[in-house]
Amino acid sequence: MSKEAALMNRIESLNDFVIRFANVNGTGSASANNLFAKAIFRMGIPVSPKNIFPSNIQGLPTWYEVRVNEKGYIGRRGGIDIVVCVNPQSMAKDIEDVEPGGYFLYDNTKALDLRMMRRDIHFIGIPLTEICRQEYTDPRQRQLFKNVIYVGALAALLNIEFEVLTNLIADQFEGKEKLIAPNVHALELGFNYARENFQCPIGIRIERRNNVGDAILIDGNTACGLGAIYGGATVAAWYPITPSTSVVDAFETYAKRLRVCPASGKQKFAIVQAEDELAAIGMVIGANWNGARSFTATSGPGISLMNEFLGLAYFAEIPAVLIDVQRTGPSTGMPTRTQQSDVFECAYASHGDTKHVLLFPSTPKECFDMTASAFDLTERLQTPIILLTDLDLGMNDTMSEPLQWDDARAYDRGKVFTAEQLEAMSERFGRYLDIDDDGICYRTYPGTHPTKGSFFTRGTSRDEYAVYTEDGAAYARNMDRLLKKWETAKSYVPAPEIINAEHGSNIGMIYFGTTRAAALEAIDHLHEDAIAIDTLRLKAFPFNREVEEFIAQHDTIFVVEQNRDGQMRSILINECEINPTKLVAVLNYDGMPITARYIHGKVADYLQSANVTPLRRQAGQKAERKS
Amino acid sequence: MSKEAALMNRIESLNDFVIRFANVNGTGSASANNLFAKAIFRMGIPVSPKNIFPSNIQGLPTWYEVRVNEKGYIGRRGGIDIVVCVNPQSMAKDIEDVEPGGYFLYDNTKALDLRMMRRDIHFIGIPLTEICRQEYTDPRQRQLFKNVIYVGALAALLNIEFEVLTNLIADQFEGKEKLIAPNVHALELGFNYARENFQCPIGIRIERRNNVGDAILIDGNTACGLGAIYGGATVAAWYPITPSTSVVDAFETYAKRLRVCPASGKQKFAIVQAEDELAAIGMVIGANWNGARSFTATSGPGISLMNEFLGLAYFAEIPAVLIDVQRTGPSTGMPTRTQQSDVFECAYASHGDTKHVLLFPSTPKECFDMTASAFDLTERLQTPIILLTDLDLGMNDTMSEPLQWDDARAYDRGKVFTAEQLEAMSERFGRYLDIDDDGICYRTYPGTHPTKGSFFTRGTSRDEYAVYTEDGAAYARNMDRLLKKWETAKSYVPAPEIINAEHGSNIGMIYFGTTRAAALEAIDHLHEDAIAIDTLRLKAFPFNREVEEFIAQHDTIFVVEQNRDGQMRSILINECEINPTKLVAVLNYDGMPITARYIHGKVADYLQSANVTPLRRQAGQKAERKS
Amino acid sequence: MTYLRPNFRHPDLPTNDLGYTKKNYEGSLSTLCAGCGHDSISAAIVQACFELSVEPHKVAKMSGIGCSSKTPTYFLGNSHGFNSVHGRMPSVVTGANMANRDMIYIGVSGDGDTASIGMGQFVHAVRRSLNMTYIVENNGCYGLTKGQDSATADVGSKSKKGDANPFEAIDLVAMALQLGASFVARSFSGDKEQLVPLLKAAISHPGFAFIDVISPCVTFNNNPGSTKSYEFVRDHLEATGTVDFVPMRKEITTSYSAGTSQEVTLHDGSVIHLHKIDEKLDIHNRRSALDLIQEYKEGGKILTGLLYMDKEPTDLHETVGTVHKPLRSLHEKELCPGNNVLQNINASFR
Amino acid sequence: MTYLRPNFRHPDLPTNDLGYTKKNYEGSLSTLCAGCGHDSISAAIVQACFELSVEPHKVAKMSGIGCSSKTPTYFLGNSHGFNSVHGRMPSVVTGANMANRDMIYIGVSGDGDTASIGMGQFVHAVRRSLNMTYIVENNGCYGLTKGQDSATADVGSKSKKGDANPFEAIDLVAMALQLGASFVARSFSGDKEQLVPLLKAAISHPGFAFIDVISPCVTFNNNPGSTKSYEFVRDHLEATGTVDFVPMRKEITTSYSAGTSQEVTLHDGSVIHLHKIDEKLDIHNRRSALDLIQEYKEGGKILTGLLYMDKEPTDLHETVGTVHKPLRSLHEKELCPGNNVLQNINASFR
Ligand SMILES: Cc1ncc(C[n+]2csc(CCOP(=O)(O)OP(=O)(O)O)c2C)c(N)n1
Ligand SMILES: Cc1ncc(C[n+]2csc(CCOP(=O)(O)OP(=O)(O)O)c2C)c(N)n1
Ligand code: SF4
Ligand code: SF4
Ligand SMILES: [Mg+2]
Ligand SMILES: [Mg+2]
Repeated sequence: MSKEAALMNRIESLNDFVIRFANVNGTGSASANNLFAKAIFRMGIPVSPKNIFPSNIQGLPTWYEVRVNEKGYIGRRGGIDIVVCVNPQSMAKDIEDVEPGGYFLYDNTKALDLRMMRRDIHFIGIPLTEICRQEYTDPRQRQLFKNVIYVGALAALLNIEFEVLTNLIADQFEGKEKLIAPNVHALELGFNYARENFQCPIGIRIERRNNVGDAILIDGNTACGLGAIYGGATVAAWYPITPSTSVVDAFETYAKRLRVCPASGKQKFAIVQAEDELAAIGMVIGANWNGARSFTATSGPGISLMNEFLGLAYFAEIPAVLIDVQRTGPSTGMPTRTQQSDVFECAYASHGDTKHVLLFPSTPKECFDMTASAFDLTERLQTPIILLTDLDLGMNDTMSEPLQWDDARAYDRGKVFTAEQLEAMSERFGRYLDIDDDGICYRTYPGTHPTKGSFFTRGTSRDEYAVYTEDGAAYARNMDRLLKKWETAKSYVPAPEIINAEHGSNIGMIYFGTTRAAALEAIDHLHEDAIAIDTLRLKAFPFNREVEEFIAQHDTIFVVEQNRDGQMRSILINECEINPTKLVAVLNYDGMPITARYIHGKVADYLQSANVTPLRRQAGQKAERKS
Repeated sequence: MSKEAALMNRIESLNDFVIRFANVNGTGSASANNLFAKAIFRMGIPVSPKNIFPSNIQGLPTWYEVRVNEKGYIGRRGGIDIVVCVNPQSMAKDIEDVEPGGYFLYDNTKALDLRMMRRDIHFIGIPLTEICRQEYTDPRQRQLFKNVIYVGALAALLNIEFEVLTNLIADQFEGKEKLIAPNVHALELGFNYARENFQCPIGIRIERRNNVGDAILIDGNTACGLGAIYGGATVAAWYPITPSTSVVDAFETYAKRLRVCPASGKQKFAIVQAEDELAAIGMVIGANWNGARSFTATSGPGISLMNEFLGLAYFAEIPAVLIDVQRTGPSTGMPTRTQQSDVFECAYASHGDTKHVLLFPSTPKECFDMTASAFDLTERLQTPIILLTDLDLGMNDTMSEPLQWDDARAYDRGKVFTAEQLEAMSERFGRYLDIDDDGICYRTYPGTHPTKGSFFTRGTSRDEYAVYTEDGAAYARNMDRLLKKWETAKSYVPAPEIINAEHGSNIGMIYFGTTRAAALEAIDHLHEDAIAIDTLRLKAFPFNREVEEFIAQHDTIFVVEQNRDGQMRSILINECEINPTKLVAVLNYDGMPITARYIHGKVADYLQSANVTPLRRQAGQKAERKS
Repeated sequence: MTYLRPNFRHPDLPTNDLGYTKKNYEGSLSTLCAGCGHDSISAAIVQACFELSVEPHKVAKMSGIGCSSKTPTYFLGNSHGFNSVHGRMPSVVTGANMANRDMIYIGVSGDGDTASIGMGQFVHAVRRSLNMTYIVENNGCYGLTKGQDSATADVGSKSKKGDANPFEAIDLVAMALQLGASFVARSFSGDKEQLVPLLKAAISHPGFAFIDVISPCVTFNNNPGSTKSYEFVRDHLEATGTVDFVPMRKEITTSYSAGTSQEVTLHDGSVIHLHKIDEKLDIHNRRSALDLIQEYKEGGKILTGLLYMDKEPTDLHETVGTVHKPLRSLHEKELCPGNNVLQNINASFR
Repeated sequence: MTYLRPNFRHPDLPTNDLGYTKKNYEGSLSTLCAGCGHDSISAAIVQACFELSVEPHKVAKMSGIGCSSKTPTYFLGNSHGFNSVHGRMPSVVTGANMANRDMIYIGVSGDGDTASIGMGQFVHAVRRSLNMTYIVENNGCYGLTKGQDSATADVGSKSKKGDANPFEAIDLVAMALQLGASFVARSFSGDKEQLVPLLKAAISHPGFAFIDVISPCVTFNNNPGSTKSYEFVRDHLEATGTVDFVPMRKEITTSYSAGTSQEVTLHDGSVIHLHKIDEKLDIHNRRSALDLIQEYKEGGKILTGLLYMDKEPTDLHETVGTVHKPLRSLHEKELCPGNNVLQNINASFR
């Protein structure tokens, strides 16, 4: 490091920093960058890598941002301490983005344009291209290993245990051993160059900890795919769309591993790549109607196209599981950026009076659990279940509790009359008779019984016996029963996660999905500012009583979400009949995952300007920590 | 009439009753029933005929309900005083439906089933079939004239001026004179039979009045079609669906009459029957993008299918006029029944953060005016305009002020740079530059200038110069500008119609569209009960300041709408940030047009149970009658 | 388990191999117009299923939206039915079929339902060679929405044949052939002798079987050249601008033998020329079938009968490679890998 | 009015009849993968428009969604462009065309955009004989979503030819021919000599002109039989489960003369056999064209060139009977009947 640099102040930190890799997409950087993140993870330090990639295949800037935080804050923090830049296109901006005192690692094979120089950050030049030119002949290998080399260099600069890296390589190339040596060699090239040319470590260091426990590092889409396997899905119909594609990819990968009949080699599942999303949801509805557990995964544009079918499924009461991995809308919007902006569209999808059950996972484990239980839920409620995740959770490796399955658990297929029950039945079968007075009626699978239990499913109005009718009273009865079913649903969906401040507070915060990590971190920071806030994380729509109580118990409630129009806030107001003045919107909608700093700032500013000083509840005044 | 009947009490009324015709569809009754309604209309008495038809083509029961009311109440009243039943299938129910003391006219060629007998209503048997059998040989004519005959009979029974009927026949068959005589003859057959066999008139009578002024009797869809002609629409793309089909039919009829170049015989319009609704809206967007005024008409299922394209038009800022003639949803629902249940779906159509401008016509005149001005509005705002009407208004002949067009009026094509302006321009053209700081930017038509003003329209994020971008800040700037445009829209859309009680009241009622007639009648009845209520009729979304003020000025506000979920109420709460407790939902959703009796009942009951006694405002306290 | 045969059976009625009477295959009363070709097709389906001795409840009746799509209510009352949304029947059947390969899927659609809004799904159902019988009740118009032209040829309207059809008509049979359907036929609603055997063959075919059935709409044959007696009424309706008069009609039936042509006069007096295919055609050769229908078309004739059949079609289940047991019947044990496996998966993410 | 020619023109660059240089027809920098066939097609479009001397701003560039649908940004920078939604380009062009019949409409789509989600709109655009040039940049996969198979034949993958293609591939050329397209051609992205003239002919054609251009996706040719040097990398990617490595490639070009066949080796070493049509084919006979492509297909060859052309197609505007002046240019006076007429209309409703 240059003397001058040594003089100026530099960021000093142990196991707590944000590093960003600036690459060109299509250059094979992803695997190298993963290597880096995983190594730190294996050193027992929480990490949260986020891919910031363009909507094209090759040649445009792509970033990989990794937050390292031994305290376990895995939301986005904001700000960048180290940039590793191997992309000339974005270099100027990448240099700007470094925090003062931060570090900028770049390929100095070509000298740096002096106009980009900053005196308040530390430049670390490594001749990556040159090294590769000397080491490799095949241009592809030159490009590919360039990435591995800078990871090696970082190992030296940040004190990453080299062995951890070599082990990772070994695991990664298991079965392709011939690839191990060259990769390790590339790591060494970088490692040694850094050792020889810089004073290592730099101000930012890694030191082994034991802070990840038995956590796993997995993306939400893979967890959803696994949830579908464990939830007993047999028919998947889909149409490719970023960022949901990897849900069905994962389902296929694991199904081929876990769902193939060893004897016949035949599949205990069927995946149909549909011609579009209308067909995909149609297939899902057809399969569920016929008694199979079936799902699809899509994103915003697909949801819009599925509107008509969703209305049919709601009205004809057909189960269906739909995973919406949200991206930045409206329209094609920013297909490779994240957002929580399909909430409204999904909650009330299709014309006429409709309401749909939504689930909001926050972690990969919840992606798994909620996907699996969505199949029970949809069959119990006989209405579509929409799982709302987003690009951030769906496509980024996220630290998560390990996945668990209770082998004692049995699928709940809901109210379905068997052949025996039909045979025993003396009265006439009525598909839409509300026998149990919970709004949920008994269905039959096609082909169950030769002469009993058959009925006609339709999107038109029908009476309790599924007979077509244009009688207004019969129509209204049916619509009212659907509302009753909606009430029943409130007790079936997962309850919210409520975390009250130590002694409780009169100020609350409501959030859901990927806002969780950043929100909890912000709450801690606010706490340091002596601002106590109770929090409620929504896990599902419709909202159950606990949500209404939480809102009733607080004077001011921040509703934090990642969309422009405060969609969840509106739904809370509508469905719980809340006075809007109580709910303060905190909105982030630039397509990047919301940061703790942003939430902290918004809340602090509001409380200051409104000079609200949060009261602590007296002890006893139900302040117990709920979860 | 039988002695016994003469003894019991019977409904006596002059120019104020409800009559219902019970027919089999496909038997040609519509024209005869129209004849009846029109005759009364021509006698200067307000009428409101409503068709209650099945979703099939032939052989099912169909009803035609006509309310005759010289006071001018043309909403549905509820209850039936006279039934004319020529449909054995529905006879039992039709008899039940007659109000005590009412009248039941039927074909007694076949004797009445005694079990259906009621002692509290008056049976009037006419051997329609028999008469036809004697008069006509062709079975088709027998069936067709049966209808004309009962109209003749009613003329005698109710004192309809026979000459009015014969004139109507003459007008109707102008150019097909040979048909006049047979029709008049059929009328006479019925007229004479009634005269000879019953004491005419019965208790219910018609007497000429002068209460319709220069009003016309026209259906809303025809008025919309005419509005499109006058509004300068040149491209119509559509897909058939009840109850919207007749909008484009009317547009075509009049366009062929008024928009054909006399010289070449060529059309100054193009109508494309699309392959589905996705294509229809796509064509409309393409045509508007290219500078033509273009529209489509559809109903619920079509709206669901248009979701994706509506999001594109919102985000890419392309004009489009869409007429949604609402029917009973969800899904296929009751395709031939009415409802106001697409409000939510239309207001927030498509994934992501979207809001759409809606117009709510209440009368045929408004269908005409709002359709015509929708083309100005959509080009000024560069966003889709959705006109929300419904089956009741769209397909039923409705009394309306005559249509007017101000020849001085000029189309407002919105902000479009001409070739000259572009030529004169020194700076770079920016399609999405908010030059006027109102959120609305300048567009150019394709092909305007060889080297200036071209831009790329897309559903993806772009900067002020329409260049593709994934920059979060640029994306957010654009989304914020769209909100600014939304604010601007509030001052462009039609203001609500506010009618305050004489001295004003602390109780208000908000309604829209076809609820108008019934609501105003209910208000009068409530007034008779000494309950004063101010009313506001919404004409558009977004809501402008007057709406917020009205809500602020009243303590309790009834929101009357024809859907299950109180969709408009929710939107009012969301958009105006209203405390929900203030807004009391009055909902009718059985597919039949809401009645004055229903509204009256709901409001009275609520006020009683909540024992709210409406305060009159002190004079001066802004109580002036707004409209 | 086995069940008692339906006990309401009349001893005197003829029964099939399963002991069912035709009644067991009937549906509820039709609400279509008297004389509608669609009703004749429903009757033929009942007849075919009865003769084939299929178990009524093992059939799933699927449709979109339209008069034609309403018909599943009017046959096979003991079968589950699904009247989905307009133009989307194929996708619903695809899902249903994937869920349970052991049932018979009869899809009923209209020319609007298939050739307009449903075109995409139709094409891809063919492409996947779904094991189903796909019937288009083709009347060349949108019946339920009151008679707009559809994208298929104006079937049975001679007067139209003269003046240039504004748009190229879509021949679904030709499309099905070209897209690789393994069973392709065309028939006429009124020709029971031809239609019933074709339906039996289609239902028995272990792949995608397509039948285009010309099925006149008695109500909306909006063509000028028309019989005297009807003119009066039409004038009347035109004048009053109402289209709510539907004269009672009889269904049109025809019967002619293979290799011969037949003129059929429709309700409005117009005539269509049907030619029943003879054994000469090699029904195992797509291209010759395509050529032949084109040839007859140019001669103003509609070729009817079985036009192409591939004896060993590949069903989508083979392509996908699913187990023989219906997927919907797989039990939890067969589907859920259990927690141990999951723990190993966890390990792979550390 | 007339305008000054763009002044940034270089005096030395060759100009066309309108005095434009090729620069005036270029677009912004492509963001597609190096060597993507689509870029070659963009270049051919630029060349064709330059040679045809079309006024750049009189062209409208329309597309759906996909790598192919992105390309309109990369050519004709002085034309308005519309990158609509996935599979719906045909409807948007239909509307645009109805609004202004005096412009040239070039629609660019992909095989996914057209043969899957867009199938219905494609079929009906053909049926309406819309006056436009419809280009499918056919790579047999979904490029932008990372290489899933599309519904068209797995273009250019020899190794695939052996093993039974799981699904009947859709041949858009055959469909266009059968549905009555008035201009149908097929070419290869790298064959400028054939593609440019075809584009010029298509753009000049006063009806629906369809060109299916085989356009290899250099990135997602997921087939095993592959060159050594690439294997190493693929293993690497498989192992790491990441697909973000795209080796730099050169565009594949070819050049061969009419009547001859040509082997073209693709990036992954696989080979396609193109046969350039010779004058023998009667390009005014649909059926012979259909037969011929089928014949070559059976011989494992892809027939390229102009396959069918109808010299006098009917444009949708003729069918609809619109005035010659573009509808969008009609003035209020020409459109609004005025209040007197309206009062007469009122009278008819009393
Ligand atoms: C999405 C949607 N669009 C339009 C309609 C209205 N609609 C009902 S049936 C029908 C056409 C029916 O034509 P076809 O399929 O030929 O059946 P047919 O009545 O002629 O037997 C239409 C357009 C609808 N139900 N749904
Ligand atoms: C409604 C909708 N569904 C899915 C997608 C995702 N998507 C974008 S491009 C594409 C396929 C592109 O394939 P193709 O048309 O062949 O173009 P290519 O990239 O191969 O050139 C898909 C499925 C989308 N944008 N919109
Ligand atoms: S309208 Fe036509 S298709 Fe529909 S039922 Fe009547 S005859 Fe049949
Ligand atoms: S992914 Fe394939 S189609 Fe897309 S740009 Fe790259 S090479 Fe071209
Ligand atoms: Mg039809
Ligand atoms: Mg492609």
